[in-house]
Amino acid sequence: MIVWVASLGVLMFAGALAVLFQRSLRGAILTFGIVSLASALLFVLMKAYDVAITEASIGAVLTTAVFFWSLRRLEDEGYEDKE
Amino acid sequence: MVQTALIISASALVLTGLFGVITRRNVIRILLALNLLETGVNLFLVSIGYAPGKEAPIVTARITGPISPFVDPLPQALVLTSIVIGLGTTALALAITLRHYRAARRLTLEETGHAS
Amino acid sequence: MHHEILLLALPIAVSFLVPLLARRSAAVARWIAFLAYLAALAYTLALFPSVMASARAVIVAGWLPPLGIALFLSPLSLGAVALVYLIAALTALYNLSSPGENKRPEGGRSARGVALQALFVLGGVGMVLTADLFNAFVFLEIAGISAFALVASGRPLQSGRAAAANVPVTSVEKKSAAAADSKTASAEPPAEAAPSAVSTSGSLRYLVAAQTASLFMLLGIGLLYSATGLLTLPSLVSHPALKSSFGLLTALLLLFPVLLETKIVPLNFWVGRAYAGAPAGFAASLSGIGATAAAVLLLRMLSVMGSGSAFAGTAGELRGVLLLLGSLTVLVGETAAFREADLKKVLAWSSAGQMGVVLVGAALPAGEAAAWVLFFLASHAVAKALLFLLAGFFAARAGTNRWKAMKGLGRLHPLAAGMFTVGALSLMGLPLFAGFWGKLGVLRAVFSSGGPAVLAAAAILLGTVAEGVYFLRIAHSLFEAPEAESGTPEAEREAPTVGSGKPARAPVPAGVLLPALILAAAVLLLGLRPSLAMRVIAPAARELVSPDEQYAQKILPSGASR
Amino acid sequence: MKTRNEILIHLGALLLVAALAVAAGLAVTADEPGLGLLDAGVESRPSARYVFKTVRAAPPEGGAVVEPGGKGYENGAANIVTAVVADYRVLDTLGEVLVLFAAASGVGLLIPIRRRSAGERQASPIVRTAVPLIMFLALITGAYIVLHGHLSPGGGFSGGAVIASAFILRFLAGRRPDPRGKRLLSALESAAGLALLTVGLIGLAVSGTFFAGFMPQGTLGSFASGGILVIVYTLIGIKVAAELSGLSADFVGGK
Repeated sequence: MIVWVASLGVLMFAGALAVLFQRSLRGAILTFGIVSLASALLFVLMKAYDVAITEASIGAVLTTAVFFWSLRRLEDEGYEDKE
Repeated sequence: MVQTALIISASALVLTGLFGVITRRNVIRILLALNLLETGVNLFLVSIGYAPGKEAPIVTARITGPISPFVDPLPQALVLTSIVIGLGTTALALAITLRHYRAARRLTLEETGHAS
Repeated sequence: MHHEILLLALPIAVSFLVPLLARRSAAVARWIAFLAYLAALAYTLALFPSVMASARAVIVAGWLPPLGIALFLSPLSLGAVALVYLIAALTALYNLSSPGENKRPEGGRSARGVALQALFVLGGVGMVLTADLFNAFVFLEIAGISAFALVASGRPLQSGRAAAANVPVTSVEKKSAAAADSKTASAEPPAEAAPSAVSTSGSLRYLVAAQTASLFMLLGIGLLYSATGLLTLPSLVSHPALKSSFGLLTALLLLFPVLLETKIVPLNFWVGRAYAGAPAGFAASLSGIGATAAAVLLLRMLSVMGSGSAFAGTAGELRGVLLLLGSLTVLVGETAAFREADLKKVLAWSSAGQMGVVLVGAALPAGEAAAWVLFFLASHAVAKALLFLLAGFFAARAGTNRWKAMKGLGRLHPLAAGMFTVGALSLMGLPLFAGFWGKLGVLRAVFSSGGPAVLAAAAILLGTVAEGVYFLRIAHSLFEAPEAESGTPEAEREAPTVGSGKPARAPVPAGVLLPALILAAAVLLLGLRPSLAMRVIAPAARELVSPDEQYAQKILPSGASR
Repeated sequence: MKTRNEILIHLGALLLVAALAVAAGLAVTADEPGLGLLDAGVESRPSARYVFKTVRAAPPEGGAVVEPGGKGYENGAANIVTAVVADYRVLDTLGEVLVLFAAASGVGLLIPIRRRSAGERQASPIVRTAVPLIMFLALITGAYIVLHGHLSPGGGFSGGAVIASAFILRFLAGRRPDPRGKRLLSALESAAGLALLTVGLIGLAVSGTFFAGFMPQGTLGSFASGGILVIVYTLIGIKVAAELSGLSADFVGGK
């Protein structure tokens, strides 16, 4: 259990730093989705199944989807994401 | 021991998120950092209720006695609310960001030149 | 039968009904909201006699605190609810025919805008009534999210464009405006008009700051829960003490969002642009309802943290920190207001300065100034709402928010400018006006408590001087004759001013005049006869001074604080 | 090419965050007298009374017993978290539904009308044929999660999100949301909200407090348990599903 928690913690911290410092915005949003899923997994480890389902379905999927839609609409209006 | 590891990883997310909110210029990245901060706070709240060796708070077998065999259900209920509030705020912020881009053609919030 | 929950149920019903019923016409939505706030105000006043006799808890879903959520009806909370509904009703009246700069049915005046304003009022009322910390967090979020949306919906003044004239509506035109509204308030977003970058960037900065603060409050709730296992505020009054440094960290984290909403340094960097971007009607409720409700919640939490046993170890340091923050806020707020050219920003920073005085009064030991702090808060809410409504009117007529360009409007509308001056004088704290008693009381208490507090008193006096200068400067320019440098001013005045598409000389619409008259009358009444309000404020202050027998024991079932 | 003040801001932020971390760390680990972090151990917290369903009545002398099939509990839900969210602390959940409602109407009010770029790719035939099947599965799963919130993990919020994802799939498959559909969704959303409020007011009229239970709690573990909790959470599920679909429709942009 402690091994899982420690590794997920490190993964999420690295993911969080990647979200802030990644060049491409699209990549940052994707990384954020991964960090959210990792936190949903951590909730499962903490026996918080209700929270895990909600975090996965709302926190990871819908929040990331809304970010991607917004990025797509910004690109429609001429915003270039520096890949 | 597990609880300290949980609290440390939650605090790491909180601090990274806070650093991101303060330093990023691009609004989308600030909102991403805000969501990281929120995920960190949610992890911290649930880890407050966690105790090793306890089960998920769903009654599937007979439970007795004053000592609860479950992890604490209350922080989980609070985090359920906090996650949905996070989605609502992020969706609204992104809609305002699209509106901001339509008005100012850029994704930063510096002082705008023209008077209102 | 705990029917007082209707104080919350009414705005919820409005927010659900309005998008459903008012699909066709936004005017119907605005009328529903206005009548609902009047009904709520009447209901609140009807509750007063029984609540003044004995404060009581309103149980939700049948579960007693500390495990269930309870609202608390007391002179303080009910008085604040009455103030919130009064300002909500007057702002709704203003929106009925507001000459506000965003005449298109966007912003606060479309059906969705009315629903969002109902939710903002609900957040204010809930924040004041609830006795549960997490519940207060949820109501702060409701008020916050509707405020972000409404601030972002502000439109630039149609200066220089003969867009759909924001025709101030006299009765004759009301039908045509309603007809115009119904055509454009159809389901899909109305025809695209350029959004204002100030409103969107102001709203985004406000959103990010307020959300960060709310998440820090959630951290504080987590820390408090991990140490005490409780979320209800009253049970902290008689709870075993927390470690002093842990208690200070938890207390400051819990106070984060209310300090931000009451515009305390260093959390008030968002104030200027958010208020400038907000539609005029909503700027009045943002400072009249939002800041006031947050201040009442702040006072409630400080009274528990100041004299409750759970935070016994940290009360001294906490008071020191808050006294310092209050004095800094007065100085920062007043100097910022002094330098601003945009009238709404002046008013926003001035209310930040006033909230600094509230915090200084609240941070005094044993809450000697509690009664005067509440009086000051009430008079600020009324006067500031008055000034924001009139600022919206003047901005619409002058076509810009810069008060220098509003020169001479006072000569065309002496009554409106006169009421503006009444509000300004009350905020400065001159005798005969409401603000005088509050400021005097707070200063007297600050001086009598001696020690470092005297520095705070100096800051308040400096602030008053700055207020005097910039308020009189604005009032003077309103009444000044428009100088002749721009062609023949008279002729120019005759031509429809670009901003409102309506000759500046046109009479003040009823929707502006009535709320302004009521608010100005309230300011004068409070100034001449403060004892009227003291009947409610004195018991409310007792509640803050002794939270144990006036607050905790009235909510928690007999002695069950665990 | 970072400008000088950008570096300054970064350093300042780093210092501030480090100072906050150190101050919080010291405050939490200080060994002064009094209560600190995690001092109210998980089992001795008052929230154990939610688990043993002794919030209203004190536990019987032999110690509280809760088991599947048991009757006469103050709250018949097997999932304690759902009991806390939808019954013991229902005002929080009502507030949260309002936050989502404010967000959805805020987005509807503020989002600019989409100017479509030329390169709008058509959904590939594979997606267009697979989506109806996946939608069906998502709707079934979502409905199950919403309806069984009081028995197994899940509930109105997560179930509503899963149902909304079914509608979102429809947008991705190229069928753009039409204004009539959006009007229907927002009418459904307001109707579900009003129904929720009515349930609360019925509780007020019948049992004296807002959202008080007015239905039998049933046997723990069976579907018909938890009194009005099932109704409350189902209405929340419908409202959340309608809101999130409407929200996504606004972001995806109309025809």
